[in-house]
Amino acid sequence: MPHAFPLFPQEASTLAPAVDHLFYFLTAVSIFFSALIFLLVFYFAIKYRRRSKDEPPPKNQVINNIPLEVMWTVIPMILVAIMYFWGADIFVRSAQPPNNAMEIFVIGKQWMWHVEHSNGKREINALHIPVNVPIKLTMTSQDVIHDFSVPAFRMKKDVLPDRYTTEWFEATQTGKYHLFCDQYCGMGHSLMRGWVYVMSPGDYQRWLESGVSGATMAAQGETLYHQFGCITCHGTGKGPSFNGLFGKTVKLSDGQAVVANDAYIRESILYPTSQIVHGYPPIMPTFKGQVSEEEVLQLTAYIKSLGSKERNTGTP
Amino acid sequence: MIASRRKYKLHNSQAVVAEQFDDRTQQHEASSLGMWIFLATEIMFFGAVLTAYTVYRNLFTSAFEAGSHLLNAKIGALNTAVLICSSLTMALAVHAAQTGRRKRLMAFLVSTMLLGGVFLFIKFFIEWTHDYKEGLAPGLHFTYAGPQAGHVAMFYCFYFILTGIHAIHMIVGEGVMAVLLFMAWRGRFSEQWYNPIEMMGLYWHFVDIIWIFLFPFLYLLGAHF
Amino acid sequence: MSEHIASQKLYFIVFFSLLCLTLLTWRIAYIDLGRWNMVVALLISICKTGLVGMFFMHLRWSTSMVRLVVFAAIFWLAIMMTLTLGDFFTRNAVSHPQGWQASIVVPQPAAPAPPR
Amino acid sequence: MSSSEFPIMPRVHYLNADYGIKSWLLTTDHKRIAWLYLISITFFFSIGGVAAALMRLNLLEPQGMLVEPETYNKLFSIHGIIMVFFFLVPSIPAVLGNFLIPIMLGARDVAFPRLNLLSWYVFMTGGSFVLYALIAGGVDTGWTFYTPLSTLYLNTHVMAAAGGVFIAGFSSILTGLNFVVTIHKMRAPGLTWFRLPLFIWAMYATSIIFIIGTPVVAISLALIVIERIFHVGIFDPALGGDPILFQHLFWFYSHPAVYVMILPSMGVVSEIVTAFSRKKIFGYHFIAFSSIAIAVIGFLVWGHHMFVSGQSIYAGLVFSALSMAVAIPSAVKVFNWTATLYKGSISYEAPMLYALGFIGLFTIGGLTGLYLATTAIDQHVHDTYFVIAHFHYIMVGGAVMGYMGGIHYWWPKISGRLYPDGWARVSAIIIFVGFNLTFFPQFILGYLGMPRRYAVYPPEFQTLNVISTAGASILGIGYIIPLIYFAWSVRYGPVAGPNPWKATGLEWTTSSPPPTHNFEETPVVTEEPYGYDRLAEEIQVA
Repeated sequence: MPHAFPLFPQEASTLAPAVDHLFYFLTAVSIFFSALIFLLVFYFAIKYRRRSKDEPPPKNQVINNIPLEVMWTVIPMILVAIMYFWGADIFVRSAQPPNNAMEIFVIGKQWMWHVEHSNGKREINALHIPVNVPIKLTMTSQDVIHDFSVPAFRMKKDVLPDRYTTEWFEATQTGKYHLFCDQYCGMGHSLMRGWVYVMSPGDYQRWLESGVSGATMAAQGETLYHQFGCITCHGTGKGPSFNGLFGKTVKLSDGQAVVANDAYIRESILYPTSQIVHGYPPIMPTFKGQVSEEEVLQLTAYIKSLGSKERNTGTP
Repeated sequence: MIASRRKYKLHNSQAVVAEQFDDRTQQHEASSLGMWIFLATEIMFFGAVLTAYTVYRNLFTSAFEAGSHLLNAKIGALNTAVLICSSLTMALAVHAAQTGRRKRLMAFLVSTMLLGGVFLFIKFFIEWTHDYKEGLAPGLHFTYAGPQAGHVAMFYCFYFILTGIHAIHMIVGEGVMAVLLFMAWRGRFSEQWYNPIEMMGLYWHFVDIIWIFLFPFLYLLGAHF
Repeated sequence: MSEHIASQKLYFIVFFSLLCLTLLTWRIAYIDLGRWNMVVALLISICKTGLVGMFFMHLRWSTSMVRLVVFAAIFWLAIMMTLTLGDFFTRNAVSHPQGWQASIVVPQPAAPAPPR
Repeated sequence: MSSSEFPIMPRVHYLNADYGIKSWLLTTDHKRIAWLYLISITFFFSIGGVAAALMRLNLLEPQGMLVEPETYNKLFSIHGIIMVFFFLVPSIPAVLGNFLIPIMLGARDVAFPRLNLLSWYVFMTGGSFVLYALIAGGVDTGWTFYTPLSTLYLNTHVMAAAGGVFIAGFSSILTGLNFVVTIHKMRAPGLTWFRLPLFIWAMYATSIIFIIGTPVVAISLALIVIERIFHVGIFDPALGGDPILFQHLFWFYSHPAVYVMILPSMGVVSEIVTAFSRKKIFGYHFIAFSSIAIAVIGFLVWGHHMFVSGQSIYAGLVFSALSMAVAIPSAVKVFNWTATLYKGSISYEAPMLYALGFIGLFTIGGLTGLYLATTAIDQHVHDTYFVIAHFHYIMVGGAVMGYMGGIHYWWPKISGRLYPDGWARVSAIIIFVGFNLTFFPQFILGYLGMPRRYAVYPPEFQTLNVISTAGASILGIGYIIPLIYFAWSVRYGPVAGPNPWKATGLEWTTSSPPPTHNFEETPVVTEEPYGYDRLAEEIQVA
């Protein structure tokens, strides 16, 4: 459809109507005030136009009116307060992924999106998701800052190097939607685009199982666990065990306590000396440069599979 | 609406008051206010780096402490004392200018410059040279291999940037002071007009204050026992 | 000229106080006060700055305008530090209740997951 | 507009007081320095404008009509860097501010004339660095210089461009310092704070932002240069640095920089609206203090550029609330200008058309700012064309309209001559129409989701992009016409006389062009500004 001419984006997530309702409110306020100002300016400009070149300046000029000043200070204040709380309410909920969300991993690199599903299925510049299921994206970048934006879902979040960011949404309509990189990331920025395919759960299941070459992410992580020799320490008690680790609070040697989440595991693999678990010597070498971001995600998935049996990570 | 009150005076023969000003008080207040505003921009200038420093110091506390331990706090304290001495001589130089004693002014300017020179000498040839040899200069020669080497490198980045900008300010100050010394020698200053000396004093004390903060931030981070 | 001429004796008193404070801050760094080491060091720095500013830089005898400039600079520096650090300190705070389920931003007829 | 007697040029004025290239390049006269700035920023504006034209042409087709994405990236970077740092920031302060502040204060010059000249040289040095970066092959960081892209991944002339902005920053600092001291210490006898024209209040607020903000952006760009030279990791995530910290430091200046652009325009509009409705300004104190309020609150809102950047959501919420707060003083100003028109005696010379255009466009720009301050909506429209449209409404619809209005209003004072008012009105209307046609469709594009800085885009966005490009070509014509008639008027324009608009204010009491030291005698001020009501009584008595 090369010359279709849309004026309003599709609403395809639970978030979209909420954002749009707020958008309508702001637009109504904006139109009201723009119209007010425009009409007043036009009306005054015509009514009080200078009728002759030598017309003297008007007499008895009104130059102050405190009630008026108070009115046009207070009314905008009330309006922006409504906008703020309404917006903040949606923002806070849209920022926190629910616990029952299905997790998908996204890696941005110049200039493509690399997506990995928990059963090990991968795709490039495309994201297949089931409809009516909350999806949580755990995202990181291999190089510069990107931004994973799906306008039809009214959602976007920057994707940063050396850090995980998350965004979540729940699609409400099957279909094919734009996926953009919204943060300028160098030469091919405008080519870093793709599609989000929202499918019915059955279709999604079929898609997910078709053409999966190998193991799930957790299984691939287990292979890496042996391959990189993690087992020689973490499987023998020389280093902390991974069983039941994920989601627990870990006490560190400097007295601090941290929650073992994705970011913690990633940091421990790449910068092992920065957070030493209490009671263990700092002997682990860094794996920075040896494992890719993708492999870190697989190792994390493996550790998760050991420790979060009681909680469903989301695969439907 | 507008009446004429005073004719503006053209060039004052002694060049004590520049032509855009009405009198000496106005000129003095303007230059002092201008100098203070300039110092306010300097506060923001250093403040931005210190903000970045504070952020990282809180993120990587132990690495920053480890980095700080490798610095010699004794030399840092010595340099602080040197700079405080130079501040005193600068204050006395301003005093000499205010009371119109040319020889005293020149003597104190020279001693301020010498003390500043001592500070820079210690900085360049004792501290930085030592840090470089020890492999603590990120980007040039960094060989630190202890835990969290990357974050220790970050500490040294800030160490060099902060002390570097400070040293640049010192060098600029020394240069301007040399000009002022020349002017004093030519007898350009009097009890009537010593604005440049006073402004120089403000600048020099400000550079001193920056160091007063850098010293604990960089050298005394964490405990030294 | 109208501006104040401070006595040289005062300069020397300030100078010796500054030296003493430097010695003090250096010695205290070798005593373990836990987290308070940095606080004490900073407090001493602020005292020293006050002395230099008040007496060497003649703030004590300055116009209120000059003092306002100093205050403004510190005020804006504080804004920059507070708001920037505010981001970093709250970045990892968990705000949502543990175990909250698919957020129904718009009420959904069929909740995708059973409540806990 | 002129009166019965034929005005004549004064025999000696600042333009003919001295001739020769040295008398211009080494001048310490604030009026001549204003000319130096006027010519240099017009030059920079045309470079930025050409870049914008090429971008708009490229976007005629979804695959990019003209250039490769690489070149497109360089075009929008140079457009942003030049327009922001070398046109908008110095535009009104360095040209009109330099020319008018001493005259409006009844002073002979700014407090530090030599510093004033130095600041122009510093500005030009920074400008030549950026021009070097442009000629040597361009730079493609975008004007925001985000790390780690700018530090680790680009091989273009980032250092020259960042260095140029760093240097030009000191020019802003010197200008701001000079203005604050001048306004504090150089006011004519009787000119108390509440007798100051509102333009002065606006310039005072602007100068505060220059002084406080510019050092921060200067040092953060310096840190980028250091990071590139020494390969150290201040903002490099691989070494533990945090790229978001750079964004904090960058926006700490660069958001208030928006107020640097808009506040002077607000000052200009306050002057024009009163002069052409021959009425005292409505709510003087409210307009004056809202300028200061904008300067202060403007420093608290920078985080709204970072709602989706990975900043803490709590910080996001705080910044959102503070950003909402800055809308209030802006709204107060708009209402007060509108109320000033009430029962005035309104005429429509070109400056007034620009001022009325400003009020309308700034209203739209300001209101759409609320969308971006609202966290949930910003999450959708952030980094899309909605943002582009919003800030062009503020910066072009606001700042440039104000600048054009100001130049038209004070041109008789600056040059001593009039321009053809008919042509000026036509071009003001062309600019207004062209501007709206260019940028209004971009609001729709943005809400549809078209990201900014895209050289190629999905085909369904084409129609709106074509409309936008069509508008841009109209806008371009609107900017070329004034260039021609101003150049013509310097030599051939009819002589203006000291007060062609019959306006109040000290600048209209001296001759046009003013003498080198602005006034024959130091004026004494005895009443509040905009005394049109008293003028009415005088005429009645006479």
